[in-house]
Amino acid sequence: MDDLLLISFLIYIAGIVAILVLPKNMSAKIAGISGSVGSVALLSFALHSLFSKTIYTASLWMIPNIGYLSIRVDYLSAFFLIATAIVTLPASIFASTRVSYIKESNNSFLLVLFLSLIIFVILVLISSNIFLFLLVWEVMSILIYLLVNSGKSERAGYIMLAVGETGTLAIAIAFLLLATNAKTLSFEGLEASISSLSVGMQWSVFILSFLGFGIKGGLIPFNFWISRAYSVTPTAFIPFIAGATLNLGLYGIIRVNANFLPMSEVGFGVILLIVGSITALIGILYATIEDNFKTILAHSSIENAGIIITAFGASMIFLTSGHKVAASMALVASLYHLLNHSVFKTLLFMGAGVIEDESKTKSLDKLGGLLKRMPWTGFFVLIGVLSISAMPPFNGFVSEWLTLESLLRSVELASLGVKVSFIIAGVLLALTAGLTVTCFTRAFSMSFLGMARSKSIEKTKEVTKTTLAPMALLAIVAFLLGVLPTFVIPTIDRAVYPITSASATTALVPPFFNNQKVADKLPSGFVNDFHNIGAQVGKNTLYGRGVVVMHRGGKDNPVVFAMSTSYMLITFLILFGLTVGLVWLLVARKRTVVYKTRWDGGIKNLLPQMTYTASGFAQPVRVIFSTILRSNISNQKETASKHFRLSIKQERQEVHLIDRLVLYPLMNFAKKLSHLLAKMHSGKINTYASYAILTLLVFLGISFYM
Amino acid sequence: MSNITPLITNLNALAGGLFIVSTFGIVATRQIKASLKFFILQSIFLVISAVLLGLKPFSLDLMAVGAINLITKVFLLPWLLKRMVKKEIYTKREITQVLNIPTSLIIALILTIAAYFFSLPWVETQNISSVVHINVPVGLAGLFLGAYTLTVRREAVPQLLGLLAMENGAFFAGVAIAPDLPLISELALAFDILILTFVIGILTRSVHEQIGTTSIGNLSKLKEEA
Amino acid sequence: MILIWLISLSLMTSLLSVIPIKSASWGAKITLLGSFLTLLLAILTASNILDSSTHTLIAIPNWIALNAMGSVILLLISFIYFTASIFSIGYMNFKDKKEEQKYFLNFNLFAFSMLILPLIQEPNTVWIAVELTTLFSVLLVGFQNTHAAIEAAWKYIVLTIMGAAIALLGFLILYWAARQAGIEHYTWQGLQDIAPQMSPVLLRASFIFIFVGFGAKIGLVPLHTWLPDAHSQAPSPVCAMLSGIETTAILYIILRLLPIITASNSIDVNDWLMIFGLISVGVASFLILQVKDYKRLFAFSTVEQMGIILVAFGLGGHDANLAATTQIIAHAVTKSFCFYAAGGVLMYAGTRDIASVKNLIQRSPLVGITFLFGGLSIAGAPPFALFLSEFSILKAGLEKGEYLIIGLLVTFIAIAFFAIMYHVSSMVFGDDGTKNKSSFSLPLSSKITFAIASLPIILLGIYIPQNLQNLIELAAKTIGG
Amino acid sequence: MSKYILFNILQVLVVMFFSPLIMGILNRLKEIVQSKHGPSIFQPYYDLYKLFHKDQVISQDSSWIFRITPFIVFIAPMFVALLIPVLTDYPLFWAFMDDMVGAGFVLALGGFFAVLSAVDTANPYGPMGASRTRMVGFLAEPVFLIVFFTVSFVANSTIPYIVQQRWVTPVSNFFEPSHLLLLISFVMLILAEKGRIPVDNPSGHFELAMIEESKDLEYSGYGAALMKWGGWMKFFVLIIIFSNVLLAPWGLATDLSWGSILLAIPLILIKVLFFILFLVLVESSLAKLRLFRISEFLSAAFVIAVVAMLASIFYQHGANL
Amino acid sequence: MSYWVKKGLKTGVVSTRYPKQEETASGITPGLPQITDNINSDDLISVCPTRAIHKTDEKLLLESSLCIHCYRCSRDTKEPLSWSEGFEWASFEKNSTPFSSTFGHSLHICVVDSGDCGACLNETKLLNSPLYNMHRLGFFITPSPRKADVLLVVGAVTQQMKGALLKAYEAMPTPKKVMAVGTCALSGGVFEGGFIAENGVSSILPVDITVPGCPPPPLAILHGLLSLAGRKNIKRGTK
Repeated sequence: MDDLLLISFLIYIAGIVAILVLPKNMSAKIAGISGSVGSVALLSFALHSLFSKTIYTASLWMIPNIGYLSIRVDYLSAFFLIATAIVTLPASIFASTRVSYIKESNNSFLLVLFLSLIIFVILVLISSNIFLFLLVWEVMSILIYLLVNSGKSERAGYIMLAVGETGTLAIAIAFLLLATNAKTLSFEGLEASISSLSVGMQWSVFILSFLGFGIKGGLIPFNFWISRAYSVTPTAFIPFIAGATLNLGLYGIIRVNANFLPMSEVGFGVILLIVGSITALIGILYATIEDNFKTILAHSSIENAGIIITAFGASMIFLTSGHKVAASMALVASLYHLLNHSVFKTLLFMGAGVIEDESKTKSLDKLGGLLKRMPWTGFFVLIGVLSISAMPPFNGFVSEWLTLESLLRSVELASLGVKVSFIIAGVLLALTAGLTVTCFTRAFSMSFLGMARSKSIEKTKEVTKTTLAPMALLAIVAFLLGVLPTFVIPTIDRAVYPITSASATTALVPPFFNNQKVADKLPSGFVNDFHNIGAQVGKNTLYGRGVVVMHRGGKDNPVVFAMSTSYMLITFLILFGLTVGLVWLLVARKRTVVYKTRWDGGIKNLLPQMTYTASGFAQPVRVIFSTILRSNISNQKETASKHFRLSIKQERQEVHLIDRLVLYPLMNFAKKLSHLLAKMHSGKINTYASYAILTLLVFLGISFYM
Repeated sequence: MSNITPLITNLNALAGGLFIVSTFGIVATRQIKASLKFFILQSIFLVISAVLLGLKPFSLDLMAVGAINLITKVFLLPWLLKRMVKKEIYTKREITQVLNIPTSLIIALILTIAAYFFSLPWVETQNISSVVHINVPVGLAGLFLGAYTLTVRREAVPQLLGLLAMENGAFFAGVAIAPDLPLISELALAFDILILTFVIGILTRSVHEQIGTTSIGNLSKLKEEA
Repeated sequence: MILIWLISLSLMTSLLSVIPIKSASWGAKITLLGSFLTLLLAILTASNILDSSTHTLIAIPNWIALNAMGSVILLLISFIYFTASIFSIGYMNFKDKKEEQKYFLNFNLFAFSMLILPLIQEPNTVWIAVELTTLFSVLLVGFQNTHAAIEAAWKYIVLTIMGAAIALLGFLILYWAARQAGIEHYTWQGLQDIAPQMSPVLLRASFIFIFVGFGAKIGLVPLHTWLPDAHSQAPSPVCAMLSGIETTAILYIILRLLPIITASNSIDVNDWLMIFGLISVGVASFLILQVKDYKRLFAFSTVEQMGIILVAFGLGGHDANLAATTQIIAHAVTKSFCFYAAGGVLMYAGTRDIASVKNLIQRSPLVGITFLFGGLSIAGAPPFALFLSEFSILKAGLEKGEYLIIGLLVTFIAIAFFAIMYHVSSMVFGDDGTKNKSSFSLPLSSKITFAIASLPIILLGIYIPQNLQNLIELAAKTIGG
Repeated sequence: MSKYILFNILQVLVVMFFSPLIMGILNRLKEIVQSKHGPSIFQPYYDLYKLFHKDQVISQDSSWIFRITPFIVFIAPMFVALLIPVLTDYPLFWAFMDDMVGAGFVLALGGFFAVLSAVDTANPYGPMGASRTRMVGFLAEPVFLIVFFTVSFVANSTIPYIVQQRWVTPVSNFFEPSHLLLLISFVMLILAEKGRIPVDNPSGHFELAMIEESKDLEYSGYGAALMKWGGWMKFFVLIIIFSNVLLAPWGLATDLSWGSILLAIPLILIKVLFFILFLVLVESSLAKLRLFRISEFLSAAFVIAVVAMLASIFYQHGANL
Repeated sequence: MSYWVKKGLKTGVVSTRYPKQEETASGITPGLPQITDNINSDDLISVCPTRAIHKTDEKLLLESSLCIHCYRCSRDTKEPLSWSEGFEWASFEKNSTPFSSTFGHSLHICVVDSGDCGACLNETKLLNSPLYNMHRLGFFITPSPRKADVLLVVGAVTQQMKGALLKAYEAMPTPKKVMAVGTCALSGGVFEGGFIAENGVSSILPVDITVPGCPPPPLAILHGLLSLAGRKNIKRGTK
């Protein structure tokens, strides 16, 4: 089974070679096939290594002074490989069908880049040598940069690349600090020598790695590249880039904190928690007011990264304070959300990209009524939207619920200060969750529902089946991840256990509810009190190892929280069926339904512009968060007849908070400094000569007094 | 080294003084031709110093240095310049300098004093040879003033003379501190200086042809920021 | 003996290239042949050095010899000499035969003057060779005979010769110090042997003069002012030589001086190197941000890279020296490639203005890709050679515990990356509103140059052959540590 | 076991069938305070009955989402009624399907579809109401979470059946400051969530000022009936959570007998009636807030909830020491 | 407990019990002119500005759908007409039936002001004042025609409002009824025959029940609604 990794690599490489060799009109198909088949191999490899509990290692060649470039697939890597493979499979099919929509480009070259990107994403996850890691990390960034720029917008790509480089350097320093301590560049070596890290070193490594990986992972304060880059990337590639590469930043943060730092400082967790939740809020805030579906999704990626990091931070805090089970739970929540985010974000980006391509408009204000024209796309996007808004029983709900519950577990902590940080994070996340619903109801309804707000929509048609298939696949996965948490959690738990050395499965999916007869291990009161609840009955009525996610507390408090999406789904379906059936039987069949024009208050001619726009929908958010958003109304223009105002035109400008606080000041500083230094080059040779003589004098002066 | 007579020492000191004075002349004259003449004077004092130091104990090396310098700098170089950039030397007059003459002279003076102070710790490493006490500060001053010439003069030829003055300064120190430099290096050095003059001559001509001025200091097409 | 061959070969090439033979592009052919043979000889030399027990080759005792570091430099010079002469063929457009002769004569002489630099053992003669590099290259800088080119050439010659004059005093003082200590053979090796006995005051003074004087030639801030002018005005192959190896070759002189200074304990030379290296890196990286000419961009990047190398040597210790040596190699091969790429862009666009070159990737994909490749590799992105060497430098620095220096260095490297990619990105991907692919195609020779020159950049980024590694190790040892 | 299931279904039925009555009483009482005779307390039943007998007119622009939304809005509170202690103080069959946090998400699902359907009609007023509902929604969300935090800190659980015991065992717990403050903020939340005065005027007829009502402006026939009924059930469920989980579980059936369960129904209704009375006083005394003052109202609720939580933390912290 | 709550509770319920008890308080209706047989007709016909009093087949008739309550017939004539005090004026149009009993206790009304002077609208508004309080009967005003059973039209249906009125009617689900309230809505009133408005609602919509009066008092409208809901038996229309 270990060969499967190699096989998947070979499939990807074969794809690249085939694209280069075979005629150009076949390249799309080849890319789709090799991308998806390779991913299947990868998925089976990763699942196998997770379930058979084998750690796959290999060494490549040696570089002097660096050591052997080695790769290793441990459980964490395997989990991330699963997440990557799940995204890669549909995304490569999608890319192959949509690549022809990129105008004026060498498509087969782009597909080669795409397949290489897949390879490098995998390499990032499996490399276990600092140098190799940084190398593939940055190559991956460059490949993304090239793919982003194939959308004809170099500034966004540039900013991404530049910030990414900052991140890479920060990571490099962090890793090198670790390596200096460990005297080796291999990950195993770093892991082995964590005990000798001084506190100062731990903090430097933490801050630097958090900064560096946070840039890729979309955390504040350096996430300004995401919205820029994602919104311009061609539809063909953005699902993969958004779904698979954002994870890598989070992978880095988890890897460093979980494996390379001794987890003795509670401050790391608190920082992760607070930064994560603030990131989430800022991300969703801007997503809510954005006008372009892709940009909305980009901001929402930031938000989800924030949620993931919040949960991870909670896990770190629990771990440092000795609550291992709670830590496992939070980490499961974090990784679960990461997996979910990959799935639904990929799905949504596919949908958003398809909308943009087919309707040829980027503005939500001009979309509308697409559901009738693209029913299936609309349906899949709706599933994505439901998932991302954490609506039960879809996957986003499970992980968001787990995250919130693990934040609520802060009751176990002793320190007041840490508790307060949990509360802050929880409140921010709750606000985020509320805004997410606002954001995505807006995004979905303004694009798919209501009436078409521009002419180009009228001609929009449903996309082909091959484009729909990946979306359908992801929608199904999103649904399954939602209703089968009892299968997913133990799987993730395999990756979590080595980190926290406590199983979340026994806590979250208690054996009491399994077919295994372990009821006698539990306090008898528990069994007696609760033997009539549905959860227990479910072990006989529903197939599976148990269906209820619940956390078991102490003896006096048997159940702390519980949730079962599969039960919810069944109950929901029963209720739905009953209601629909009854309504049909008793009422609906006797009544007629007439389709008439909308009720518009009797206006003579309701123009699309007069209906409520996406901008209007977001206006309350703008007003309430005006302190943060600072919309500037500028260029107000009025045209007036003699007596009446005929029209008012305003332009609204919103400079992103991060741009305002971080990016622009930095840019201005660099600009000013560079212009100041440029004055040095006056062009006059006399001046230049005077520099030389002054330098000489200064040097001599220094040496004179040395 | 040990038995340098006081006469030679004094003469050498005199040559040093005159060397500096002529360097001041290179820095501060308006006439390009006069500047060239001061350079020739400076070279002559360098030759005198070399010869003086080479007299006792007799050093063929230093004599050769004197001879080479005499030939190259006093005769060949002006000839070469005349051939290459005749027009500029004899017709042009440098109207403006970067700094006016009194100011530049004051700064030059300061540089000279600085040179003296900077060289103090070096000459103290060799307490016997008193010529070093003259030649090193004077040479350093020559170097400084040559460099300073480059910063204040805008015309092409005076800039070349500045460069050459710097080398002269280095040599002036060199005759005292490195009297037994291998002859081949000396020859090569001289050859080097001639090529330098030649190349700069070509460039000056190109400047004149292409740009129409020899006022190099006013050229600033290549710079950052419009 | 092989060293004598080497010298005479390049001298012969120069002379042969002026022979007025009617044959088309005679000079180019002979130069190509000569440079190729030089490269072979250089490789042979390197392998000889590896094989020899003392790891030095001596042709004429006390005059001409070569150590491992010199061999590394020699390899670089001959490699870039070779690639530059291929690139010259398609790139240069000569008006007449005379101009061609002039070009190749100067070109070969320039190469010659650099080739002898690592070979000469007598420091004063080295100074002359350095002066010769300027004198032979200045006409190449002004070769295009435009206002800007001549101005650049003037600044180049005046400022570097000024530096050389300052360095001359330094060499004389060095000699003085050596004499005081009673040196036997005035060679690098001799100096090194006698270093502990030399007067610290004089050594310090001589170091300062040489450092400042040659600093002008290397392009240390604030003596670098001529560098962007000269490197932007010279023809691209010459730029490759100037930026790629001339700076490196001069740096080699300072590197030869280092063990002497260190041994005498007269000055904390490491601090000097680090501080002034850092100033160079910092100023240059900010300056790149505002350039408007893409050749100036690479020129400033040379200043930055030289700064990095100095910092690396300043860190001291075996690892740092090793990393710095690798950085020298990586920089030379990368920078020369960058200038070839810039030459490609210039051939295509006919302008050096960044703002008027856009959308290369579509207008002329090959030019665009090579330029992007050059930009990324010089900016230090993996998997290219500079990444590996910069990584090693950081590693060495952190192991030394120089957190502040490394922190600043990393910041500046990042800024340089932003700056370089800012311009490169806009040129390669920037939208110019047009869609059509232009009919421009690069000459074959340029394509070959790109292929050859890019090879070491990629290779050295992910893999270093054992032989080369041994050579680098030996080279690093010559500096000490 | 069958009793567990039946009782659980009974809870749903109680919520289903008594929620209109509660609304009828509330409306009647409000009008009485205004010196009016007021509609019959069974008026909601009349309305539903009538609506089920009407045909539907649906906007041509709308899609299937518009048509399924009433069912989801209708089901969501029924679903929650399965989870919470409406009649019993012991967990019933579906009790552990979800906890309070999850229940919040389930209710949000209904709101989610309501918002979508409001836009789906292409009606100019629907999206406006939807947007404002969402505003209230996301502002209420943090308050909810603070409430959950407090509950979790105090009861170490978010399962409603477990939480309800905490406040009365021992009875002194009832008078904890955190408890009372929590109740206040939860009432404010109910007002906001269900669009009561001062957040929204449920009996206003001016489209531009509507929040809650404008979302289902387009519904007719049984669609409208389900929407309305679902809304009333949500209101009832929230009141039940307030009175049975957060206030006190008094009057709930404690054993598994039909007698006690049937007795619990009137007791619960009386409890709810008290709440209704209180609500009438509140609603009659206050004026509707301007739209963007709602955030201030909710931030007041937030502050109260935070104080409640801090009180609970310090209380517990003190107890641990 | 605020002032309003106290005041409301102190005042007690003031609503009328109209359909159950006869409402006879003074001032609740202006009444309608009463045609008696022994009256000098010519004077009356000439003084009536809207031809509400007119002669058909030599018989003096009062067309209540035209009367604008100008009181000229009781003020400017030598023999003033006496006015009746009643308000139960509503009458069904031909072929119109009240709602089935399903709607008896729940009737939602969509009010459309199709261009009235404000009087009828004001009276309609008063329907839910504490005195009349139509909610007690299960009658509610709804802003959305989708939920309305009754389209209550006031005003003469100006050209500008015609489309809106039709749209509102279209938007209502069946079963639905139209109720025209006030003289203008019934016949166009003073605008009859003008270019600005239609001649009443019936010219564009099938009116089911009419309530004459200019304006009709709230109780008259309430009576009309009760009739529509089938809770009050009234006469058939004559047209």
